[in-house]
Amino acid sequence: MVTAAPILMDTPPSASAKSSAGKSPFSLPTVAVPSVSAPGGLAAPAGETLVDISHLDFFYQTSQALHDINLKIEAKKVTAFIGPSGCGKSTLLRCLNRMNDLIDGTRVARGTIKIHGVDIYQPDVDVIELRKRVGMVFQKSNPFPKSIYENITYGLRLQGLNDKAKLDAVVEKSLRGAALWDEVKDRLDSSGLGLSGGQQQRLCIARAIAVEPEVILMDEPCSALDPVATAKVEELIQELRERFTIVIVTHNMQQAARCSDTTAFFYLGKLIEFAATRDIFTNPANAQTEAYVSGRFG
Amino acid sequence: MSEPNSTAAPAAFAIQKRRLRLLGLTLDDTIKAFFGGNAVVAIVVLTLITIFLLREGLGFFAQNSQSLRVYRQAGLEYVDFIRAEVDDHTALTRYLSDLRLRQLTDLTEVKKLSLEDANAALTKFDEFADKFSGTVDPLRSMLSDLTEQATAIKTKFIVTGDKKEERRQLLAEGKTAEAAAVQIEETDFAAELKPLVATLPAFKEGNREFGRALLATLDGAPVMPAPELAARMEKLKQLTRDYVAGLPAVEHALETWDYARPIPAWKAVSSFVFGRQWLTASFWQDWYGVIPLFIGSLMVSIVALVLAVPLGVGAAIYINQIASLREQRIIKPCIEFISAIPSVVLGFFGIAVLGQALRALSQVSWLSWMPGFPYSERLNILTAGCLLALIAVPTIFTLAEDALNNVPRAFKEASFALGASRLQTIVKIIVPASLSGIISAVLLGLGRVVGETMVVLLCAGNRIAIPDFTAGLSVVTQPVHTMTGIIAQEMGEVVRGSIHYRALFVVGLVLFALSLLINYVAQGIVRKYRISIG
Amino acid sequence: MSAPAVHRFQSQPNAARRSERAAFWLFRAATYLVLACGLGVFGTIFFKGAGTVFKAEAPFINTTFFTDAPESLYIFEFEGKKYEMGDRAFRAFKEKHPAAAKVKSESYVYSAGGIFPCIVGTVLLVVGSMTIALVLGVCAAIYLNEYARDGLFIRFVRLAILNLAGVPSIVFGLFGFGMFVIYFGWNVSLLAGWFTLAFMVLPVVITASEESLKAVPKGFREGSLALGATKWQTIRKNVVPYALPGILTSSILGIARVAGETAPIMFTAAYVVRDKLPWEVEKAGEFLFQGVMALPYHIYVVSSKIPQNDYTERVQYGTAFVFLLVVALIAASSILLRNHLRSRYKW
Amino acid sequence: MTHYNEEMTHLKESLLAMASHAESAVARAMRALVERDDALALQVQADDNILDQYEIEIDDTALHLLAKAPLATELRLITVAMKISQNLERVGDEAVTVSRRVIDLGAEPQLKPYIDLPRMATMSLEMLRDAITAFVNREPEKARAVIPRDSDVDDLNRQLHRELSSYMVERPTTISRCLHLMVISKAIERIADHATNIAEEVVYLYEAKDIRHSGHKTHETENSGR
Repeated sequence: MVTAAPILMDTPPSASAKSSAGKSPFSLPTVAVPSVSAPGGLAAPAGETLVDISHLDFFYQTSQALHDINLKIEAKKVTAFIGPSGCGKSTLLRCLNRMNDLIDGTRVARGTIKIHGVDIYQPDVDVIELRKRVGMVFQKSNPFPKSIYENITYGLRLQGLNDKAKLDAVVEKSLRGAALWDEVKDRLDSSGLGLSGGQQQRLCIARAIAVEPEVILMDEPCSALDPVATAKVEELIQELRERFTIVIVTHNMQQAARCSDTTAFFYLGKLIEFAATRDIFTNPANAQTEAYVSGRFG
Repeated sequence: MSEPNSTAAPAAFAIQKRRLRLLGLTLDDTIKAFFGGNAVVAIVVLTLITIFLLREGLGFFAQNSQSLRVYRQAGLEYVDFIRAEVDDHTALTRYLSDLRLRQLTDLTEVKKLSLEDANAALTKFDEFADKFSGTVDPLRSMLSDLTEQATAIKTKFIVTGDKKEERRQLLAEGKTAEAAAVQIEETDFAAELKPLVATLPAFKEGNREFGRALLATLDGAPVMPAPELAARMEKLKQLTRDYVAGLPAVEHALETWDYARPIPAWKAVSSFVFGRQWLTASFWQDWYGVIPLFIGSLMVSIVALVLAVPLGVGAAIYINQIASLREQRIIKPCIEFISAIPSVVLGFFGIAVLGQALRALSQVSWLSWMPGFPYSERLNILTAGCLLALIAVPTIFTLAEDALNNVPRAFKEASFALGASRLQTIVKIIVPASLSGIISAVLLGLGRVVGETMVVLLCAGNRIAIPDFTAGLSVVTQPVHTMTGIIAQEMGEVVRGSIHYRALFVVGLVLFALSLLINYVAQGIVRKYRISIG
Repeated sequence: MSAPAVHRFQSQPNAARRSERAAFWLFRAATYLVLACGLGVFGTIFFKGAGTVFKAEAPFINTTFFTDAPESLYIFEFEGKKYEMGDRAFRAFKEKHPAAAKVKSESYVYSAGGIFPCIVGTVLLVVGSMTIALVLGVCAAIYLNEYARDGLFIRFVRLAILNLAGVPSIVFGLFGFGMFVIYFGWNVSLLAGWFTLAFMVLPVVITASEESLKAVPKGFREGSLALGATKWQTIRKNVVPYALPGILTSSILGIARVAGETAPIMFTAAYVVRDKLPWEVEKAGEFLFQGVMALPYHIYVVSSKIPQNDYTERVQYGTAFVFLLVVALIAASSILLRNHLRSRYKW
Repeated sequence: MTHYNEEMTHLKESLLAMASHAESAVARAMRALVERDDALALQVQADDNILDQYEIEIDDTALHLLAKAPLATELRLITVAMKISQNLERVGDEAVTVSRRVIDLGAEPQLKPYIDLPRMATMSLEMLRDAITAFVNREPEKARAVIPRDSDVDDLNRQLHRELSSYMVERPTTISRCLHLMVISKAIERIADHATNIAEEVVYLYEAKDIRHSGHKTHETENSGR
């Protein structure tokens, strides 16, 4: 891991620092300059509130999927969303980087989601910039049918980074970050589709962290993996929490218990309980929560 | 991997980056609008087709109305009453000449007379026939005179129109002096028609005389040797009597005829839609009636579908339900391959091979029981229909197979579980369940066949006439012309802007509307079918 | 019963079974009849056309048929020998043998030479119209599949595409004639033919492209968007490249259709004869505004306008053979490519 | 049916095809004139060989048939067919003449709006078509009706000549164009003549035999006035 250190130091390029250093969070660059975004994840100190959801109502067409959600997600912590199927946990997750925009007929009817105090549903918010800061890993691993190398560099190339040396460095750093480097370092040019399921998922994580987001959303990242691969991914999450704020949706309560710091329990679109993981699993305040975590329903 | 990054400045969370805007659109919006614009092309093309067909075609109705008006005002209509009467007589004469031919055959083949002797034996018949056909001669000469008069009036009118056009063109070119020099003489139809109408008493007189003479000739009809021929002679006599009885009606029509009666506006449309004649470049009167072409298209399509539906659907059922996997793998692409044969190649095949082969087949003696066999027109409805069937089969096959494929497996399994055989399952469960899909497949096949041009142009025989339906089923061995064929054939030869040119565009409009209709019905059936299954 | 059944479910011949078998044979007969008809057409044209296209001695292919323009064929007897030669050869012959100038000859139009200008024209027509159709069609499909949200407008677009697919080709011809040839004043030209044919295959290309785009998994789009790609970047880098093989394969079917259609180019692009080849234009600008000869139209001309006999048959079957071969190759390659790609592109 | 009958049908089919082709040639030549379309005119010229070829073809078939010694009526039919094909071939030549002049005219501005010429062409074409139909459908009456119409075309031709002559006198610069138009007019008039020839052949063919096989009685009644 020592080799990675200087690279990490290098990655924040000066461009973003120049444009926004020392200014208020609302300072706006007037022209779109393709640039590697600021490594915002390193900005907020651990434990500070990063994402602030308040009074959120969310609709699919006419049916309400989320009811008055209030939630504060702390920086550099792992937050787990648990709850039975269809309880709205994935929906809330997808709200955080506005992936729901892609689905027809969805809308936020009330409430706000603020990241660093910026309401991400304001009309002047650039969704693309938001998604660069809030990365996502999906339930089903979805590596692109390109080489491993290209998978990792995809996000950076989009931002106009073409410096081969830098890209190489990022690839190594990300793969190491995703604990995949040793397994694939000899075949970076082979297709990402040739990896095993667990490797693919870790490749997706590597791809996500390559663009240095601040928050990583994980939508049941282990549901399609076998226990060994799951264990590796969980291990990875533990490592990543030092650098990123992680929000993870899971069906697996043990998983939530194992790797999260705080846990939110949802039921029928409502946030039932939100507390430190230890409390949720050992001393839930709510009867429904207790019933769920002790396996009596869901 | 814990690397405290204290050196980095506390970065701003700047997600409100402003992107380059052009006319208030971001790059992404512009791209989206560009793609959207391409999607609109489909609508635009459909609209443009409608607009341009209408633009070129609509003028037809005004021109047709004008043409019909001249037809009446110049007295052509009047003369045509008499012409119809004479033509009917000609038909009788032709019946008589047919009778002579039959008798001649009878004499030479049954009675084994030599040709000279046979002709000699027919002297009496010929005298009768001469007399019979001669009765109409006075009438015919009168008709000929009237024809000339009417044509003269029409020509005069047209010349006036031409002169006006000439003046207009000259004025447009700025040649005012020359334009003024063009002399225009307006046609006074009432005055021009006077001598024409004045012949009415003479005609009545001649007409009665003609009727009497015709009836009188019947008494001199020769006795026919064979009972079958005698029956025909009797029929001729009866037909003649009926004909003579109908003569006063013609006189009445002539009496009540009025050149000034206006032509209603709908006539311009109805004479196209219901017109039974497509007659162009005529010295007398042009008729643009779509019926013969429509019937031609229809007949060819019917024959094609009658052949293609059993084959296409049968093949679909075979491939989908009965055939082994290997057969499926080989046959399916092969049938799809047939649809890749360009229609012009099929048309050529029809001219070069199939027309000949079918005719030869029709002349095989043990097939003579088939309707219309033997026949002599190489290119006819049947030839074109067979080839169109080959075009329609792949379409019907592919779509019908899809429909069969969409039947849920559970239906089939349930049927088998109840002890039904494969045939029973196919007939009672699978085909009914996919019936609407099959019907829409057939309809789309029909659309393909109706719109097909090259095969019918090359192989349908191109005779512009309503086929003779009294011939029964053998009507399929007659040549026809079709809507698509006429456009392809005549478009290259007509002068732009002429009524004939516009008429072709109206035929195109009819085809266009027809294809939309077929599509609409087929889609409707498909929609209904989706609901019933899902 | 002479032979007792071995067990209760022993299958026994009965009426139902026989009728079932008969019915299956009927279906089988229908299928094979269709195949036989198709094969008959192919076979006849291949067999007879091969005589024109191939020859017995090396190089086994009648190269002049592919490289020459159509000519009249002259048949004459000279000094007791019978000659058959094309127009140019006949003129040269007459110059060489002055005595031959007066010889009585029979001429058969289009029956000598080759079909080079027709092949060139067809290639030009296909390339141009498919380029236009692909650009328009793929873009439209991208919009429909990637951007469009269900609504009245989209339903209109889809309805228009469906209806466009059913419009007879001759109506496209009329439309092209009315709009491009007359209204735009392009006259009978390549450009008019391109647009007419392009609009005709547009529904095929759009439908095919949409199918291919649909086959690209949703995960690719989400994954890309979650990495901060814009919609356009996602489509350009992560959707279209994977859909492209499918789009191209299906479009080949469109090419076969474009190459095979006669009716739309009859009044918009095709000439019966044209002495000059398309590139022999005085100004580059005229290139687009010239009519061309085309294989399908040539077949129409030689099969309907000239009588059938031993001499004209050669060019008739030869042209049909070459044309059919071209179209069949295009179609076959699309089917093969489709099967190949289907097995290769699985995700 | 015998082989002989087949050849007979073939003969008729060829004649019909040839006639439709001749018609098309004239129609296209006229369109080329009215629309000043040189390309179309060139096409007409290029297609002319086709008619020559049909003539050869028909002659061949006819000679074959003659050799088979059919009945007297059919002998006549065959010879008539040969004559018709000759006439049709000439019609094609006239179409070529027209199209040549069209190309020459295309180089100069239009002299006058063409009105009489297309009408003449229409009349001639109609005569041609009627004559052929009469032949195929065995309708001597129809054929006979064609013959008097020739004089209408002649009249138009004469009128046009007068008009053009006065043009030429008035303005000598138009002489070359007027001459072209005169040639075209003459060519169309010749087409009508060919149509008349064909009609006369048809009348001869069917009037001389059929019901009135005696052949001595011809119907002068309806055209006697002209």
